[in-house]
Amino acid sequence: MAHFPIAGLIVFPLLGALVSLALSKRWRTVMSFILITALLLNNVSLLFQFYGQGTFNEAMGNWSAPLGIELRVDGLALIFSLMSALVASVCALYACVYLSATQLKLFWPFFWFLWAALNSIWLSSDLFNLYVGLELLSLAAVGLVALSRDATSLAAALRYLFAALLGSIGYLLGVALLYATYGTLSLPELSQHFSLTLSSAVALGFMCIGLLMKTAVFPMHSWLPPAHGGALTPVSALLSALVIKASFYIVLRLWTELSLEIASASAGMLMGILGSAAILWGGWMALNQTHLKLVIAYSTLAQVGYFMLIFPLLSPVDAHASHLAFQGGVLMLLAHALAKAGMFLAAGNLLFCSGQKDLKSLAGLSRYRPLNIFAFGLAGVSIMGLPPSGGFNGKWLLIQSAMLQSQWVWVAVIIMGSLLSAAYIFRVFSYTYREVEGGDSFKQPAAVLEWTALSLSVLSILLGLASMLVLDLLPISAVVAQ
Amino acid sequence: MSFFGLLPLWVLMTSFLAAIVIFMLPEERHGLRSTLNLVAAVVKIGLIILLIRLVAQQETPEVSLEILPGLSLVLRADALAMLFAGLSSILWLCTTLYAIGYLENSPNRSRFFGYFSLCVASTMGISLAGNLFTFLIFYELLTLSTYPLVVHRGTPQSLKAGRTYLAYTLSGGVVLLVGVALFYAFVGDLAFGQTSQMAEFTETSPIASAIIFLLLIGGMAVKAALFPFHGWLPTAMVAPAPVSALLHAVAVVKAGAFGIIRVIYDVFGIELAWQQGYVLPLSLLASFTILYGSWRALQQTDIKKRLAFSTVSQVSYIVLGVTLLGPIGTVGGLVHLLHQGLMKVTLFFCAGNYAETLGIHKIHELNGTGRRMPMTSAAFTLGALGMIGIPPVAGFISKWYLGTGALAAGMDWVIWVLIGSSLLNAAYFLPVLYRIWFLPQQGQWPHEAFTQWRDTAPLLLIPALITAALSVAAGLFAGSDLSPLSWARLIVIREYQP
Amino acid sequence: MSSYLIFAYGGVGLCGIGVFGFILHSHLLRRLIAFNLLGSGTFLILVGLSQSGRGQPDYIPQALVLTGIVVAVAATALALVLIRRWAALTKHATLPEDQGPS
Amino acid sequence: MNELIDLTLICILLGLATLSLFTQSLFRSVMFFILLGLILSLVWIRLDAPDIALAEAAIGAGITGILLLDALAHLRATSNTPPQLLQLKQPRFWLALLSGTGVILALGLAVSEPLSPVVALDLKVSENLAESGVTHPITAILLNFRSYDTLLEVAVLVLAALVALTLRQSDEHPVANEFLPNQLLHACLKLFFPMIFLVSMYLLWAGSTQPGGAFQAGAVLASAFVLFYLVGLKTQLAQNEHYLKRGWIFGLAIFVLVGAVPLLQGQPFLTYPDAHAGVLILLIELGLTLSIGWILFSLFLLSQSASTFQKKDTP
Amino acid sequence: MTFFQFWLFITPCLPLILLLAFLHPASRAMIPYLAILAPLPALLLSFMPSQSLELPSLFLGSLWGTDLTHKVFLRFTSLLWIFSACFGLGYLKSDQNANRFWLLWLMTLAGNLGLLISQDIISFYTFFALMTFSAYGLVIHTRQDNALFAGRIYLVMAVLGEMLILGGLFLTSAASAHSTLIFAELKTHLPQAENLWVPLTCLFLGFGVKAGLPFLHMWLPLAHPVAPTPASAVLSGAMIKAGLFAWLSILPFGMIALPTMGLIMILIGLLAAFVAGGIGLLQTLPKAVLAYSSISQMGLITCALGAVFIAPDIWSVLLPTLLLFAFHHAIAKGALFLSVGLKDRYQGVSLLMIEIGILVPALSLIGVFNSGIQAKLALKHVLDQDALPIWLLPSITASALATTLLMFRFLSLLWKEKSPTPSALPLSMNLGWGGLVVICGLGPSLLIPELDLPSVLSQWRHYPSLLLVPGLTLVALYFVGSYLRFQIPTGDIIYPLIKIKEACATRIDRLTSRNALRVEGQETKPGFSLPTLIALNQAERTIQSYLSAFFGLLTLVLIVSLYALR
Repeated sequence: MAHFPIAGLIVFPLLGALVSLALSKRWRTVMSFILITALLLNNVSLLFQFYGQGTFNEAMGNWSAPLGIELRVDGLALIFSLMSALVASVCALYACVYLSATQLKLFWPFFWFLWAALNSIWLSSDLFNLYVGLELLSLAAVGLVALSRDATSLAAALRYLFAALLGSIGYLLGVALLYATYGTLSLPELSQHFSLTLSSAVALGFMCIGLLMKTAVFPMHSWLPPAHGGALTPVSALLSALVIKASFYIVLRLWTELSLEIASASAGMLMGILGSAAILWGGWMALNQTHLKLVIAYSTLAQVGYFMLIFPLLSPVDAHASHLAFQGGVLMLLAHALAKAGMFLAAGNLLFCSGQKDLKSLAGLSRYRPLNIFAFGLAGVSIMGLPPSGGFNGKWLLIQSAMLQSQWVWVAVIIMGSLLSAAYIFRVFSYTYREVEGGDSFKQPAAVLEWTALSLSVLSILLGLASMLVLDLLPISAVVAQ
Repeated sequence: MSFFGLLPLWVLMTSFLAAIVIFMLPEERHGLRSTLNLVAAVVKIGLIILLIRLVAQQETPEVSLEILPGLSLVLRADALAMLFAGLSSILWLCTTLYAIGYLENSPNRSRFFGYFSLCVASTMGISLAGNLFTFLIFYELLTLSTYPLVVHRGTPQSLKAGRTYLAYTLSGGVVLLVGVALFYAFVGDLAFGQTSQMAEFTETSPIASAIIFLLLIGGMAVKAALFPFHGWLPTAMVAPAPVSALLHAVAVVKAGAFGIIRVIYDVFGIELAWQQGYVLPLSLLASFTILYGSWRALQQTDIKKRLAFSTVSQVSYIVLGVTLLGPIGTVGGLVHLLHQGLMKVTLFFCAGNYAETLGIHKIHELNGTGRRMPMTSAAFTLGALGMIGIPPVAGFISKWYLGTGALAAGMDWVIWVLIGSSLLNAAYFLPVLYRIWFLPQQGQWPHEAFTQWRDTAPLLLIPALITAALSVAAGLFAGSDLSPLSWARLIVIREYQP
Repeated sequence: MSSYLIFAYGGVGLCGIGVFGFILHSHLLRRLIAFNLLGSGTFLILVGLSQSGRGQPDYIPQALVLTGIVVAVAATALALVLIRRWAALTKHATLPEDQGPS
Repeated sequence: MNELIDLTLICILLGLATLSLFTQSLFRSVMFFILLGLILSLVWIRLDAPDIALAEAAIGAGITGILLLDALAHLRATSNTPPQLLQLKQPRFWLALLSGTGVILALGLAVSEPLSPVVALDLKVSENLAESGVTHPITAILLNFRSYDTLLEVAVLVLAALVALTLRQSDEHPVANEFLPNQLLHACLKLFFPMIFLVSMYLLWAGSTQPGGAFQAGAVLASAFVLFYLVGLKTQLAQNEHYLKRGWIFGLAIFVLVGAVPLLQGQPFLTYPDAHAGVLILLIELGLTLSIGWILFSLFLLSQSASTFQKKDTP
Repeated sequence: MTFFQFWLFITPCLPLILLLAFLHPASRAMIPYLAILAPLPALLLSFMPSQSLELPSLFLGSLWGTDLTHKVFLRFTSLLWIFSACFGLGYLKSDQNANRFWLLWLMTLAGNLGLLISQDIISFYTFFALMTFSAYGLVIHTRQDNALFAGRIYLVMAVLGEMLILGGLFLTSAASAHSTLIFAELKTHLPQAENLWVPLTCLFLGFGVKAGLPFLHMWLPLAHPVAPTPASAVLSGAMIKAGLFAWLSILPFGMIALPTMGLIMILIGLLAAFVAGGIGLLQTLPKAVLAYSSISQMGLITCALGAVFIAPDIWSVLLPTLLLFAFHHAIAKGALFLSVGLKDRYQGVSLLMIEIGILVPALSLIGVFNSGIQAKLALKHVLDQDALPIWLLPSITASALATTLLMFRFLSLLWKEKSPTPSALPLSMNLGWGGLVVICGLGPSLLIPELDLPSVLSQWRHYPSLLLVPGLTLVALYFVGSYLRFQIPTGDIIYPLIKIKEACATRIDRLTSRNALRVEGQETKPGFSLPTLIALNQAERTIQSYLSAFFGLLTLVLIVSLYALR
């Protein structure tokens, strides 16, 4: 059954989608949770398989690359797969309680398709397959955004859809050029023959622009806050935590596989500048929002900026520092996924309590829902990058890497970003601590909602203590070109 | 690992687990929560005693966990750690008792006690931290866990105070972070006490070393409320009395001071720091803060504000002590860490008692309280006398060591600072005592409560008496083997004779 | 110049026009058309360019384009549904930020 | 000569593209777009890609056209200011111009670079064609070599339909069936439908050896469904959500099941047993055809219901 | 621990233990009686052999013990406390706040006794502080304005003194390289200190506050009169001697010659002896007169100590003389103070008896009776050295002038102010006062046999010379006495000092505020007016912001420079 775990990552979500479309309400839920459990187990067994045999490839349909499509299981893919499994299952549990029956009916298939798309992206090592995966992901995400069916979310969905489509087309253009130049779609094979000619540079440029647009990197970010801020809570969590990571993951994959850090230092610098701008702009905007979920959405924007700082820090000169940066970036991604999901869920609960979106309506909630505020706070700790948390560890590694390479600008940016994030998170906090007259008329969310939010937040903190478990999966050779 | 080997972890966990459980408890379970809190505090003291005995036998139990490549979370119980941990554990018990009494019938107790325990857990972490990184982690955690306590009341002032507090401490934290990161990037993952590599590094790149020192100390100085960074402390006074007590006596300012001790002694080494000329500016700054804080305290009309500025001044004693080259000054600084904690906590308890029992917040309202609340006033008097440095209260012992230490280090000017500050201390504390004891009551108390008690509610009174008694005992029996002073000597002996 | 390459250049032109239109227009339907043009241009480049490199039909890109067309039509249909729903709700065929000050 | 035809085609293509984007009337621009789709299928033929040509005609021009026109009818009520081409004072215009020319320049440069692909993937296709179970290379690629792509692509289609279902007004208001009141058309379509169905099946069958296949067949089938709907026959089938959904997932389910069975035998996902490859591919294609037809039709159907709200509200 | 050591231990602790009696209302009534008993162990201790007790746990390791000096001091101190307490028993019978008084009394007593048995600086300092601060409560016992004022001055001076002492102790300890805290050992190390004059001056002035050195004496004439009479007695008799005791304990007398220092001390002493006499003469309160007399007498002692620094070898002879002098002055001054309490309460006792009784200490103080003769003669004898300035001896002789005038003034005031409607003199007061008078009348060789004093009778030949100055003075007084009309307020130089302070404060206020706004109801007025405070706050904030900006910039510059330097 050696082929099972890896295929399971694709088959189970698709089965889930089928089941949720075909079955009646009760069986839909039951089967969904059975499949979620199966997927979690599947991930674990894949992890053990990875421990056993290291990085391995799986040819779909027994057609090996470049003719067929190969899936690849390496540390990075595994980390992301585990991450999505964790976040998605918790979000599913949350959604199951949070959403109304009609919404839930539609949520399940979207959710499963989303998961399938994510897994296919994590595992794929084929450029075109990545494109299809991206499309699947985008459409599922758009569907989820539109799930609340009001005008705002429709506008958000449309914006998102167009951005995503444009991004996909950019990516596809790049794939077209690369295929024409090298005659292959398989990423490992491509990396063997790759050289930075004009056409491949243009191709990579298009791909990167497209993917960064989907990731909502600074100047191309305007679709993100309304989409993430306006969606239903579990959806926001999924989108912010997982969906934007997918396109970024591809950029990261391309960058490291094709060893772009050797090819062009200025590109890395450009990425870094975009990232810095995102950090500062996102932080600043988050500080000035009046709606809770928009604060969190803008915070995602800023966090994406941190991920971008990996690129200038990957250098061919200093292997150790590059490795640190890569590890740091991955840790940041992971921590952000957990923390942001936790934060969105907690925020959703808060908004549920007060029934309004305004920050002002949070007054008195920290008395009413201390556990929930605690969950929000823990997630905030990771987002701010305060120790002990995954976010801190990631930031630490990035700073270390920047220091070792004497790239002080990034250190300054990271620090300013942390201060900004602290400012906006604590701003939210101070609203919850406000005591007002009549601040007792709150709805009470179900216990599951609070516990799910808390569990993710706690995980993001625990990640700070167990980072080595994650980082051990990333051997130094995976990053640095020999 | 054996039970004893894991002791540092258990010490940390007692309050951490307590915090977790308290967060889980529903708001109404007051009895259970209080019991839990107290049991945890007592257990912690027990564990600390075990640990102290181990440490006294030249053992250093250590727990470490690698959380990033080349970066470990280390909890290590060395002698210095136990000084601070001991203080925190004792004061945790007292403050918990006090807080239970203080917050009776007030809302949000679950939240309060949860963060309270968390705060203590972080303090424990700070004290047991075995390297700079671990220290940093708990240092930041402390900031986080104290913020909810500062803004606990939720009034606009407290929110504003919380903002100020955060602005200061987070900026300080960031400076510290950069310092620590630089340290790890260029010097390496070193446990506290491994100063030889730092010396080598300083030889090769003195500028970088100076920058690291500056950043580390700068980061700590914010929490230690050294002069230009002291602004948060008086503003944070809006917090409830137990919080103020905790902030001032145990948690925050002490964490900063403790950090400075660690940096000077266990990261750089005092000899190196002196050779490089890092320390003298610091002691000048500390001296200035001492005088400045006292001077400002003199002008306050609010009891807690006066106490706050007094803290600004007193914590710098610690810094001043550890910057003195030579064992005696170090003993003074270290022991003042503990003594100041005991005395300041007493003062804050009493201030809280006045506020709770009689509604007194301003100094001029204190007239005649000695008659109404003799026990509280007695405790307050002891604390204040200790602050001035009048024997036999503990403050004198530390002042004595500081003065002689300064002379031993050849820094004669320090004793004039000490004397000047003592004069100022007397100038701002003695009038208060005078009002308490010797002036008749003026009209009605602003807001009288607890009329069924002669003094005030026992839960409020007893902790204040305990800490007052402890601070007298620490001074009176300073020569005994169990005193803080002996422990500080032990630390210094180990520090200077590795 | 082989005819494959000519069509690749044609694809380049379509892409340029598509991008221009996509950014310029605020009407959602026109944007959608622009997107479709962009897609068609991309497909032309994909097939034309890779075939011009080999000088003979290459089935791989053709298969890819088939997949791409289906994906594009799915996306188009989805976008249309969204646009129609949006129009039904707001009486606008443009996004709020493009509706001008009125 | 051939080049001349090609250049002409390109010119027409670009002209139509420009027109479809920049004509004042929205209706015209949609018409131009459909026209462009037809020209494009000619271009595909010139590019030796009859499969794509078929697909482009059926899907790109056909289905997309129908959807666009249908949408257009409903968008009439919206405020529709004709676009101004030269908005010289708008930064947006300059951004668009800059991006457009930038894209053309960059792509043009990239395309003009001489190519020498190192990997001869096309040779591998022909080498392995015999083992694929079909003789038409494109079908082999789509349903065997890169069947994983296709699987996900079908999922994309299902998703699109699902979004449409999400945005349907609500479950309580079924779609109003506004068929054309033309008895003659009605009768004709009754005749036409089996024929169209037959064409579709033919395309499917032919797919294994020559141009054609599930997508094209599905598109044709969808057009049959649309016509069917327009005359108001059996549309209550489409009203039932269960039928709708089960129809969509039919193909995907077959695909997944067929793909997953080898897993139990210790083979990778989507491996076909050598002996039965052809049959299995046909089976999958059949499922896909039906589903794709049904999905495309549902998209048409549901996108109508997405704007019913407006009709009821407008006086 | 031997019995004697235990006794030593119990001596200072007993008063503190007796404080427990306050816990219960029943035992509270017993307090005054207990207060009489409290110094008894000390009295007994003073007759026990010298001994020492090490208490390593206490403070920084304490050493308590007694030697000759300690025993003499203990003896007269305990006697004074016993009889004063006895006097107080009656004096405070009708006082509402008697409990408070006795509480502080016991604490002060503990401090006083404790410091007398301390052999190390820390416990000495502790007890010294205990005494000083508890005595504050005694001073302001009546809570009247003058008492509060006196209390404030007392406290300020005491704190100032404490700080000087602390500084001196630091330096002393430094001189011994921090190896010891024991007085005896410190003394031997002290001469090696660099800048010896700094610790010496600190200690001299610091303890001088208690001993009433000129310019540090202001509290003394203010505090002594306002305190309840028994408290005045112990303040002036016993506590003032604590300063002397401290000098004797820590200053390296007889070990080192410091002529300049010695000369200065002599001059200061003489200044005190004469000027205090002059000022005291112009007082209107009997107790104030006595207080100035104390200053004057302490001046003599200072003078003698200064002489030791000039001629160190006289120390061994001077010490017993000084002890005698202290003993004599304490008892006499105590008796005189208590007699002030009698001026309202002589009903039922023969006024004559009282007058005779009062004359005993008064004459003794002038140096024409009993112990006074011995003290004076011994002092003069010892100071009759070639090494000393020749004007020293005549000056000391002439100082009797001041004392005589003061005593005369005192007696006349007492006579003038005696209450026309006296109340009954309770037995206890009678006993207390009488006890002291009797002790005063007894020869010191009886009470302090250890000192090996020469018999009084052998000194008769000096008597005329002793009488000379007082006699002349009385004659002069008879002629010019009626011209003394103007007064100097008690506390003399404190008033100009307060003026100066106020002037400074207003000056600074004026500097900072253009239009002085006054805030009503701000009861605790800090040292400065509100506008000053506001200005200060603003200045602080400005400085703070500039500093943070500076540090921020610095950090940035650092980062940038690191970047550039790489």
